[in-house]
Amino acid sequence: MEGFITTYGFLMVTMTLQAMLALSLYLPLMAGQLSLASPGFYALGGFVAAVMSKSVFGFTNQQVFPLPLVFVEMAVAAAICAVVAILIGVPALRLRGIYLALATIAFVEVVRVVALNLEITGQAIGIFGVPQPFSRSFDYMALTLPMLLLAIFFVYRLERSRVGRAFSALREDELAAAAMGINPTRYKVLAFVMGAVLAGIVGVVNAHLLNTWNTRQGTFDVAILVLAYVIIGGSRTFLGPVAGGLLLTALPEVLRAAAGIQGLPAPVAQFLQDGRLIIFGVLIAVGTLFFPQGLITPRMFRRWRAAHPQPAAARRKEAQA
Amino acid sequence: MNTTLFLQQLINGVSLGMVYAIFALGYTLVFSILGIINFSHSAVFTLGAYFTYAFMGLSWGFNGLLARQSLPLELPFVLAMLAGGVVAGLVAVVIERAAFKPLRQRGADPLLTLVSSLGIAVALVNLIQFLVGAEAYSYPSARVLGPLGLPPALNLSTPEAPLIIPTVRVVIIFASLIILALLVLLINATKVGKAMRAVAEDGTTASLLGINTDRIILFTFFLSGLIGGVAGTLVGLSVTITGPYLGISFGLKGLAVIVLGGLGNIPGAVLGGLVIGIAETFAPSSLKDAVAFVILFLILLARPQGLLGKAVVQKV
Amino acid sequence: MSAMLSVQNLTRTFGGLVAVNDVSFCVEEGEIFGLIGPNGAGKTTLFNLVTGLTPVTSGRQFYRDTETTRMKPHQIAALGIARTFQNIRLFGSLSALDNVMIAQHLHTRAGVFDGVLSTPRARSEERHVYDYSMTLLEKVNLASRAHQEARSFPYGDQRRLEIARALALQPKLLLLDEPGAGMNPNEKAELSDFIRHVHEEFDLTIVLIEHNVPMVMGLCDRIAVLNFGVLIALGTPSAVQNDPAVIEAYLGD
Amino acid sequence: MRVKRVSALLSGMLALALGVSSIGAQSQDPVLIGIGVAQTSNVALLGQEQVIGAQIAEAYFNERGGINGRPIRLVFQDTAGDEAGAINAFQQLIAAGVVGIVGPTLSQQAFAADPLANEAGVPVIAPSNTARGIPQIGEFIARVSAPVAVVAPNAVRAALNINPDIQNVAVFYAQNDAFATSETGTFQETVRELGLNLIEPVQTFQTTDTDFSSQIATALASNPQLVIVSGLAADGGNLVKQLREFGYTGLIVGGNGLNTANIFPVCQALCDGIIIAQAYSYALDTEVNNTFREIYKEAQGKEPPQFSGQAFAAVQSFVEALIAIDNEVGLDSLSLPELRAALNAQLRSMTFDTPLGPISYTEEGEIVQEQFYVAQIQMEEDGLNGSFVFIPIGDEAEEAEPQATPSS
Amino acid sequence: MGKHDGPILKVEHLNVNYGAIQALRDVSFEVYAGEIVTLIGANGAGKSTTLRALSRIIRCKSGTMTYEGQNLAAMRPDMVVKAGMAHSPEGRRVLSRLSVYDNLTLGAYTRSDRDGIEADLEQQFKRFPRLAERRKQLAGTLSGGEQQMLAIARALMSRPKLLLLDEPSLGLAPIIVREIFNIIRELNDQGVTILLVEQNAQLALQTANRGYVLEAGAIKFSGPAHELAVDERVRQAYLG
Repeated sequence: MEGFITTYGFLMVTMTLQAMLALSLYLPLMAGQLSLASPGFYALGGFVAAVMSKSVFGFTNQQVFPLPLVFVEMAVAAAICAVVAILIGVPALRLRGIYLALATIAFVEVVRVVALNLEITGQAIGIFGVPQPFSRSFDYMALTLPMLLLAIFFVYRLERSRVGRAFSALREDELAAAAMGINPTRYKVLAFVMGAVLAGIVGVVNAHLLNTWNTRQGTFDVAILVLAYVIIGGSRTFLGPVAGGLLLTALPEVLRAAAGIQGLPAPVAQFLQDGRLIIFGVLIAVGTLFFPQGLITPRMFRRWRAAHPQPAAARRKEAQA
Repeated sequence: MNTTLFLQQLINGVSLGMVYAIFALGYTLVFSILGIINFSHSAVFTLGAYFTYAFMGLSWGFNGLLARQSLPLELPFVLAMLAGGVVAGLVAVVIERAAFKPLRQRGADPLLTLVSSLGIAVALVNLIQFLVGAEAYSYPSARVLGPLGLPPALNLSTPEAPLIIPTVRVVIIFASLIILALLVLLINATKVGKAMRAVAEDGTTASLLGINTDRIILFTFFLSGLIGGVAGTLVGLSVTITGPYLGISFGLKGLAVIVLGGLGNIPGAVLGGLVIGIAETFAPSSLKDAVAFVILFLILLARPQGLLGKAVVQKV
Repeated sequence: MSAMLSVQNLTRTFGGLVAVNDVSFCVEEGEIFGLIGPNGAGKTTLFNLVTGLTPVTSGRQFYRDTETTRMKPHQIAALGIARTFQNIRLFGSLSALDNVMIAQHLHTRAGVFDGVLSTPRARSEERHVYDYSMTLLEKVNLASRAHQEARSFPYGDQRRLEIARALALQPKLLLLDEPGAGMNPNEKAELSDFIRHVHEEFDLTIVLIEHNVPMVMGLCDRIAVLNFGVLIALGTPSAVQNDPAVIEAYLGD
Repeated sequence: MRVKRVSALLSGMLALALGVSSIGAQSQDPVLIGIGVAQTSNVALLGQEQVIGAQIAEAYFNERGGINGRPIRLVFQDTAGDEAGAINAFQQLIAAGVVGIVGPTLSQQAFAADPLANEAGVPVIAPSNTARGIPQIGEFIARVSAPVAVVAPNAVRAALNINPDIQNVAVFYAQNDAFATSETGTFQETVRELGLNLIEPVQTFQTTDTDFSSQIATALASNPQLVIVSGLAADGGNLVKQLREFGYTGLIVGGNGLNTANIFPVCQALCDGIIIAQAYSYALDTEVNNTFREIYKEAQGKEPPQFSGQAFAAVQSFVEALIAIDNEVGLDSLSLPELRAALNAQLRSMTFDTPLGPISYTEEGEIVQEQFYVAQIQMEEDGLNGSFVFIPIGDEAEEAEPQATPSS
Repeated sequence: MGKHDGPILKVEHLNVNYGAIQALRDVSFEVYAGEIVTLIGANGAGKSTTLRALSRIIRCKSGTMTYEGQNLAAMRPDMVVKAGMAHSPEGRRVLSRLSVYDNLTLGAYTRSDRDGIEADLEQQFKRFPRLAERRKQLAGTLSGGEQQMLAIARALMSRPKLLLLDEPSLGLAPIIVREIFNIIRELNDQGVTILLVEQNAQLALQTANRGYVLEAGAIKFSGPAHELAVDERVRQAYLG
């Protein structure tokens, strides 16, 4: 067990972080907006953490970085991301579909290029020697797992609240939603900002986890990968992106581990090792065929609710009280 | 900036823009018919370049499953390019049948198809590396431009104030124009081309006219793969086949190009390519990519449907 | 006595097509106002103009004393104008209950954190919204299927759900776009009763687009007839019914 | 991948597949050395060369009896091209019970993955990380790749030897590559120190770029006599090719990223004349290098590149240090953590006669390498094949070499 | 009449669902060669759905559809056209980004007799002189009436034996409507069998031989058109 945790601790923490990143893309999607800006805010958050921990707080990677300061970094990153998100979101969210996706990708590219040109972000080398609040990768779980659960709880409750309903309405039919008195711009920007803040916070943690941060972290490739998390996991419920993020992050490593299974014929082991990304790609393509609604669908929820009627009944009772 | 440099950069911008445009043509063609971004186009583009290499009878490097193998035939470059394009087109047809059609029949979200095509791109790129390694391959210049006795570059001006355009780029510009002309001719003047336009505008109506939409979609994929494969070869000729990621590096720019021009719009792809190509060329080198995307962003704010795209009127 | 809704010289063109051409009329408080005309006459476009979904090309429109000509749809909804749609625009993959709850957006205030933290305010709002939604669903006989996906409902039920959703907005002015489309005469008769009932109970002013002439004649206080975007007649049902221009335009021969 | 490897090392691979979980080392079990380099992604081009170098070392030393009769075995884990991939690969290697790790391929990956190995007490030798600050990551981190600050200036001096009239120098670098940005800093400093005129603004590109015409036109407008390119093989090669196509006839100095035969297919005949400083020369006439060169040529049909040589040297360092430990205390007497610590200490206390020439490591882990070289690419007529031809370096350069110390 | 003694088109117990909504319930009717048959009914009654089911662009849940003895349910939409049945859809659906000429030639997509197509083109231009004037214009720039003419002409280009016409009067000025209905009668005189869906019941019943009245997806009444036109129940439903 100890060996497993050491070996896969980093992977498990990364899985939780990627699941949150998937949620950050899911938030605007709740309001029907296909935004791929998450990696841009994620990059921004990472730079905030790297710069603050090294230059502002003056820690080196030889010292233990106090956890409360991580929360300070998160607050700063969240504030910056929120402001940037409003500045971009208000004009960009008039665009639809792929056009919006591309406009947000433009933001991701601009962040990347700006960071490549700035001294403070370390240009191509980035910022390394980011101090660690934990001594082992796995210990980050103490931070990231509650964060993930909190994010899940947040989105879960949000979906069932007034604001969440406004998002659903926009996603279903923007014109009808507007005719029902919902201000489309306001709620689209709100969803966009929430996604940005979450992505920024994930960036903060990831910069510490990776020891280093650079412009290769928030790119178009990441955007597409996170989109795959959401779509493969299922884009109609909050659990879809979480499942997608966890699974797709783990999959290449699972294939890597599979190559090491005892007793495999050598060519198979060799193919699993060298061709694991071929398998990864094929699984993504095949997965969409078998799960056209994503792995987790609202129907599964309904079925689950039908099998466990208590919560719904309790809710009704509560509502009628 | 003096006039010579300005003209030189303009030529550079146009030639870069044409490269973007031929990459984007196949991309936008599929979008026009299905309304889907086909990420596997990048991989088909790359495959085209590798197929051409194979058809020229050249042997693979020392890495990969096919190390030191070669095909027992030695086609001249132009024939190899066409053969490579045809095979790339067939790959696109297989992709449509295996990944796109089943999803279409299930009425899947277009985003799902996008992700599926992404999975195929990842698989193909890694398959290339698995088979022939990550190294660069090039078409020996002696067998390409050599037979024509062309110099590596043309000077359009005087030796004192040179205006230079590398011959390969002239070839690409002309080849792109030929491809574009053939494509426009095909689409506007042939029966199948008209059927493609009908399916692109309204698949249901097209089928009411007796058009087998399924077959037209298949043909469009073939055409997209063919153009993509030939484009990959041309780019491979210009900058060598730099590895399995050759096309992937065009993926993002290509997407920007077709969105800028208006999704599914063929002249739009060319215009978008030129706008981005020229903008990049005149931008400071350290901000090139950012400038291209800032322009994209601003143009989209002014024209949310792209430069030549048709505004979608929402029916209430 | 000011008019509830007044449109003045309202015009909307799409490209070369004049969909609504210099139309002026007033809807008085408390009346049921019919809007009829052949397909393509511009009735739905007129609704879209009034609710702000389509920008006005020229002319002005007022709700009571407020000019709404340049207002956004959600601002107009906030004034108390609700509508249904000709081709039913329910939030299809949401439950019937959610559809109705969403429409009470303007009458609730809970923000993101209220909702996530389930503050007392959010809870009490949710209770009220839930109760009121169920009441409305009961009125349209859909309460027993409140948790089903809206798109799974039969056509007629979808129409009624859309009306319930519009009522949830607690509007003063309700615009119904062909609420009886696709219903059989019995259902239509029921619908007429229902509209009359709603009109009374919620103290509403109603503007109704309907093809079904008997239904319109029986229900409306006044009727406006549009043909090719032009208002060709306005008056009581019997006056309109006998107007030769109307017979020519509407009955087609 | 790599059928050649499968066939040549089939038995080894089979053992690898069977042996991953058998960590507790028996005396005749092979000693495991981890190789964590990029076997996939767009960095795989470099990783491929490293894999080959390491494999040759494995075969070479096992042939010679391994570690006093006990064989070594390489454990490969693909780091791919990103930071998370490097960390995952390193974790796997550490868990597999390797005594030390050779890797990762990119400096950026090293900043992410090396701290883990350091924390776990596993010695790392970086085969190709040349950015500043790598050995300083921790006490267990060393590198066999000389930092750019030491190598790069030699090439500029060599260019001046060839053409003393150089005045204007245009510098190009891959802005998104850590190695290239480090290197260009050194190049630019060298240009200024030598009193040459550095053309501003310095032109940048991305490693994924294929078109450099805009940068070239801007730079050529200032009439350079020397162009210095820091990038990787594909982009660097294309830049050189396009420079020539646009009529540039002066000297070109390439950075370490261009130091591979992989640029030959890219710029073909136009590669001719590129001057590249070398940390490795296949022409070095020592027993170990001659053997290495022979095996490499046998398998690959071309001269070994620096990346392969460095990977070989890294494996060799581990092996010889292990032999020294075995001679002193016996490998079996040490637990795995003790062995790793001992290995790390041993690495820093001896000299290795590698294909790179005699090398040693400072206490910090920086390489001390005695010989550097400058080569000029010479292409054959057909543009298909070429070679690195070594040329003499100026006198000042020779003086500078022995003080090859860390730059920060 | 046709080569079959029975009806050219026979529909039995047709059921169609849109998602969970049943759009057609047990619809049965038949059309004999040479007839004009009309389906009338309110918006959403299932008239267009019936035509769409016939031309195979929507799926049927159950029932049989036979055209000249061939099972329509086994055909793709393009095969239906080839078999001789053309459909001029609701809302005209001209291909607005193509020229009038291209729209018409696409109507003959299933044919390869070049001369025949040429001749038919000329015939359409003669029948609809306004289209001839605008043959190079994009179809999207035509007026509503011209688009309707184009839609009919396009359907005729496949030389159908049976023409399905969906709401040809939709949104058109009365004078144009009259013109179009004259053409419909003319076509019928020339031997084209017509299945007409129309909301303007009066007009449809004046033109047709027989009619079926659809209500909420089911057929309520049927009979000779002149009888339906004076049927009190139909009058009540439509005219009040």
